Amino acid sequence: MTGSKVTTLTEAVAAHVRDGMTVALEGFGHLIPFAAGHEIIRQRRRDLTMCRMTPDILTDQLLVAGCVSRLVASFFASGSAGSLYEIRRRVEQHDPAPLETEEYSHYGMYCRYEAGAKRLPFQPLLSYVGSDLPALNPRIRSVESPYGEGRVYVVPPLNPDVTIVHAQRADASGNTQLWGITGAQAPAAYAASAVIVTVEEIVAPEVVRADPNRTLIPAHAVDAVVEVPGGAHPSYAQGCYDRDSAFYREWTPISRDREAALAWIDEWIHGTADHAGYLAKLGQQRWDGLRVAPAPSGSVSYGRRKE
Amino acid sequence: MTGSKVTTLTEAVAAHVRDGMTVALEGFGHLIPFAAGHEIIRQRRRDLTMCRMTPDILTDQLLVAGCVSRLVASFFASGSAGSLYEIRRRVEQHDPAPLETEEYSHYGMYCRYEAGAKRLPFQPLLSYVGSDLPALNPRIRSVESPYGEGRVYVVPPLNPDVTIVHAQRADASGNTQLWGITGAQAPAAYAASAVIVTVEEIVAPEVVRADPNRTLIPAHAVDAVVEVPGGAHPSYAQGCYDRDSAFYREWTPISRDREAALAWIDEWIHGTADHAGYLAKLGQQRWDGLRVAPAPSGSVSYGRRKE
Amino acid sequence: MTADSSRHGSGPSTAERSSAGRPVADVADVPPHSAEFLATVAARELAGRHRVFAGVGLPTLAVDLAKRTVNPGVELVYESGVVGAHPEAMAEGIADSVLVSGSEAMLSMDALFGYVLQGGYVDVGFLGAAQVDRVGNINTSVIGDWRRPEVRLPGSGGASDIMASAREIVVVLRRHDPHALPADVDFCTSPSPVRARRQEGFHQPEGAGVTTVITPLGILRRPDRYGELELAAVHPGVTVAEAAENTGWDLRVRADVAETPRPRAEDVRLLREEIDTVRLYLR
Amino acid sequence: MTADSSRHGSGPSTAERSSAGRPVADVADVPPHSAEFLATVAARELAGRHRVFAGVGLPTLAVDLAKRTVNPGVELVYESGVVGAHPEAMAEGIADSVLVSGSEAMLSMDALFGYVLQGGYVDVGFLGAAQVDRVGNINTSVIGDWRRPEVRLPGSGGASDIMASAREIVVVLRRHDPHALPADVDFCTSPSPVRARRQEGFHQPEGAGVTTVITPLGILRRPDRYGELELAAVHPGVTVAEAAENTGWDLRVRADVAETPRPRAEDVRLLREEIDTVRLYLR
Repeated sequence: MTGSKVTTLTEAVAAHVRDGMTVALEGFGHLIPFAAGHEIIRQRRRDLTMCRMTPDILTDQLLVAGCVSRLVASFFASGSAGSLYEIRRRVEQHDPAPLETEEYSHYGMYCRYEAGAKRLPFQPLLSYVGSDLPALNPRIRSVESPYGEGRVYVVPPLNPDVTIVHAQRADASGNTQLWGITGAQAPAAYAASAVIVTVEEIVAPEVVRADPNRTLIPAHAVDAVVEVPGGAHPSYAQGCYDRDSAFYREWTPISRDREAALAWIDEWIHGTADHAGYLAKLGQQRWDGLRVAPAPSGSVSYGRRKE
Repeated sequence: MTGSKVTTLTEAVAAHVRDGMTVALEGFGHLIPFAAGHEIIRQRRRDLTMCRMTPDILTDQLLVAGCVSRLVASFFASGSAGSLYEIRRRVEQHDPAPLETEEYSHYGMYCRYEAGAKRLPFQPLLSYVGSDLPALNPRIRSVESPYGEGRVYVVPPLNPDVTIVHAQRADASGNTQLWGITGAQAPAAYAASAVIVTVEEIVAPEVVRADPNRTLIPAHAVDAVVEVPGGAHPSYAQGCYDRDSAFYREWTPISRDREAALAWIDEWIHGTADHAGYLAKLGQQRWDGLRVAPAPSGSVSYGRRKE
Repeated sequence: MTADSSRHGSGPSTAERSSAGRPVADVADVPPHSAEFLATVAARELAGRHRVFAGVGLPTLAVDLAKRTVNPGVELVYESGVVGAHPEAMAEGIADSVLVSGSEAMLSMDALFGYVLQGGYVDVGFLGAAQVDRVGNINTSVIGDWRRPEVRLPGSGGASDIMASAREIVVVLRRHDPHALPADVDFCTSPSPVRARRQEGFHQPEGAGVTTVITPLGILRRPDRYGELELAAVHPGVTVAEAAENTGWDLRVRADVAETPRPRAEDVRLLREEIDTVRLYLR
Repeated sequence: MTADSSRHGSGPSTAERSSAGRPVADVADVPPHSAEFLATVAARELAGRHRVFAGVGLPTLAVDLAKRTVNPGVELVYESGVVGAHPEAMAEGIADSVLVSGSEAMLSMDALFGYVLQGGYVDVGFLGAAQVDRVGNINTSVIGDWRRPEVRLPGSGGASDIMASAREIVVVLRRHDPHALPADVDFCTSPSPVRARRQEGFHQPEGAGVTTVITPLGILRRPDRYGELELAAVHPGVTVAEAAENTGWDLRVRADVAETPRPRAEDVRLLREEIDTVRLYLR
């Protein structure tokens, strides 16, 4: 157990995210670290290499805001809600500038984080045989199996300068617990030089230690812990609040019109001091509509040795 | 969800474990499937290749009983309690017969299960550079990294014919939940052609589905589910009962004397009809001494969408 | 995500102007290009299958309908890690919280892609596509040149992983024309075993590739692992000639080519009144 | 398991006939070969270290003592997956339930060996050994020929994984003689960087290897990654000559060779009255 790493999002981003860095913001449809991404926009970081399996609206927004020059990803749309038009404009029309992209399948991208976390020179997977993907991504290579089953594709480690994730809870030293869809958060955190964790709630160490199997990112891998309730909006936090599907639908026409997207960034990000300000602007009524009813996991026992 | 796979241990072992098979019985110090191993002894299986990271007393017993001709493992002693003398006699004196062994480090063995579960031709790891282990185990090979960092050792997949694990609970279709030390159970199960799960308790599907993140082995990977309370004795089940450390100490002198060990097998395994009989013979008083006090994990919420 | 990425143009295609909202008095008013029709046809493909890896869009409707009709025991697996989903409401995406709550297992992505998918546990992978070609190669990446494409599609997501390891792949297309069904894809995101085999010396994936393509005109099937897609059925009101003309290669027609049975009124009712009550996919 | 595998003979060694059970009136009655003495010396090595990977036996005593004395913040990591253990009782092995209950994280073995260990998070790996040689190679596999060994030792367990990736390794030996400290090990289970370097063309492990060996006679240290073990300290009552004579190579003696400070009465009291109250390791 180490000392408290609790700080503000302003300070955490200022301390750990610098221009030109490779930054992973992970969360697979769930627990997407929107509040942290918005703070990167507020602090006007530039020339970032953004790593996200599913770029989602968050990446579209960071692109509109001019923070990102390079994208490492495995999906270039927004789940059920369709295109991310800023990404499409950058790629299809080089408007306002081309976007360098590095593309994988989901498992390829996941394996890059795994290799990064485990300091392996490469990780094999069964995908890509016959695909055009390796031809356009020279980082996807192949290795001959020394057991005689032929060649297999491999991906190299991905080691971000900083990884940012959002979770349901952590203690002050950074022991981080998440449930529901756990995505690439743990390997992306272990692969990085610095890790910022934003959480719905900072809890007492006793809460974490009552259920150690839920800790997916231990304190030793975490540099900053920030309590940011609602920090995944418009994505969701299992058990806390639901996805704001209306927001996802609303983003499509905004994203389609670059001026509208810039205006949105100005109004909602630069126009608010922090995530609390963003949520206040969103309004209590909208937030109430995202609340979920409780569905308890139930408790198991870990046992204590009797004296 | 599939139908019920609930059966008896007698039937499960009869149906899935046959002479000459490669059998993994996993559980890293915790949840060691002793009851299932004892049933293999009762059914007098022969010529098994036994896979266990830490052979433990269970393997010593299976060897004494004449079930095992080959051992794939990464540790050849019994944790804190010292030597496993049947293994030592077989290896050092070929008494009563030599024992073929295939040896890895813990992570090498774990990576074999991982490659087996993922149908990868090999899995790289950072161990073994400079070690004598690869020289005596031709299955440990090396691969040149296509990214220029030199060669790295790899291990091949391990795909048991049957994997047997013990867990705290499962539902009747085989969704298996375990907590505490989770060992190699999940990859060993996925790597196998057939899987037997013994559990402290078969619970309603609703119990499992209230906390899906605790399911480490889903029903689709499981062929037989058997309720065997106390099935890990003399190892332990976190939250249910503690390790019988006295038994571990008692095994050392038994194991040191082959006749005593044979007598123990006759009395405790062939002399009991099943695990319930074994536990009855052990006695309530001894069992009471292994009980642990409750230490609740606490409950989290998964949330339900409101209508 | 294995999204239904078939709509690469802007604006709704004809397929999207469906019959949703009308009463289910007469199933003859459910046209073959409608989501109701396609989802019903797709659902029937799941009869007898154990485990389905479902993407977003029509696959969501189809697996839900299959579970309520032809295959109550089908196990739904999602690339987000959900195994054995029992959603209380229709999922809006493969990472929807309703898929997680009450599911049988919530696995790590490593376990999902590594153990479940590569391990060979998925019987049917349900994918969308912008293009499927003659031998079942799938393009979900780009229309035109990759460096500066006409249309930047969603990319692989899990599709190329699923193609390699699911026992078979069913594709639902929202259009049937030579652009969506060309002789050769513009870009091969997820390769057929036919194409994989050409990469000599490589460990060949286990999956059989695309076995079935459901379109607004009919059903195409590949007879074996290395075969080409053939016309197996045409939807009511569609002629064999019409299907052939709208395909980008010289489409082989099976001798036993059939007419696709219409959805039952109950299928349409379930889709409209119980599954997609918010009209997310039924438009 | 990274067990304390130093006892490969049968019957207790002299080191095992320790002073346990007596009152802690005078720490001078705690001989250098006793578990109390060795554990105290080992505990001091952990001052200022963040994260320790602890094996069974003396390492268990040493990390517990260090946490209560020189390094209350030290994080205890076990190969069973436990991270940040806060045991309420002394652990009898690295998979003891008391290490799990109340720990900060219970990781999968893949995360523990892959992320934590290979990822470079372990500062000190605490290992036992049957033999440690001149450059810090460790043997925990066999004495004699591997095919039919004189003594079959426990094998690697996690040791060779830990050696490759922990920043440094501290070994505690229960005997100091030319068998335990030979010029070259009979079998190299866990290689020193000196030996790893000889395997040309291989990606070299990050770990510095064995930096410190604590024995019943003194403390040996390696000055750098590719150096050899030198005598850095002798225990009270032990001469430099005695240590050198009992070592299997021509032991270099540091110019600043010191006498090991004795355990404090409080160290011994903690070990006897609070840590190993059941006398599992203190015999």
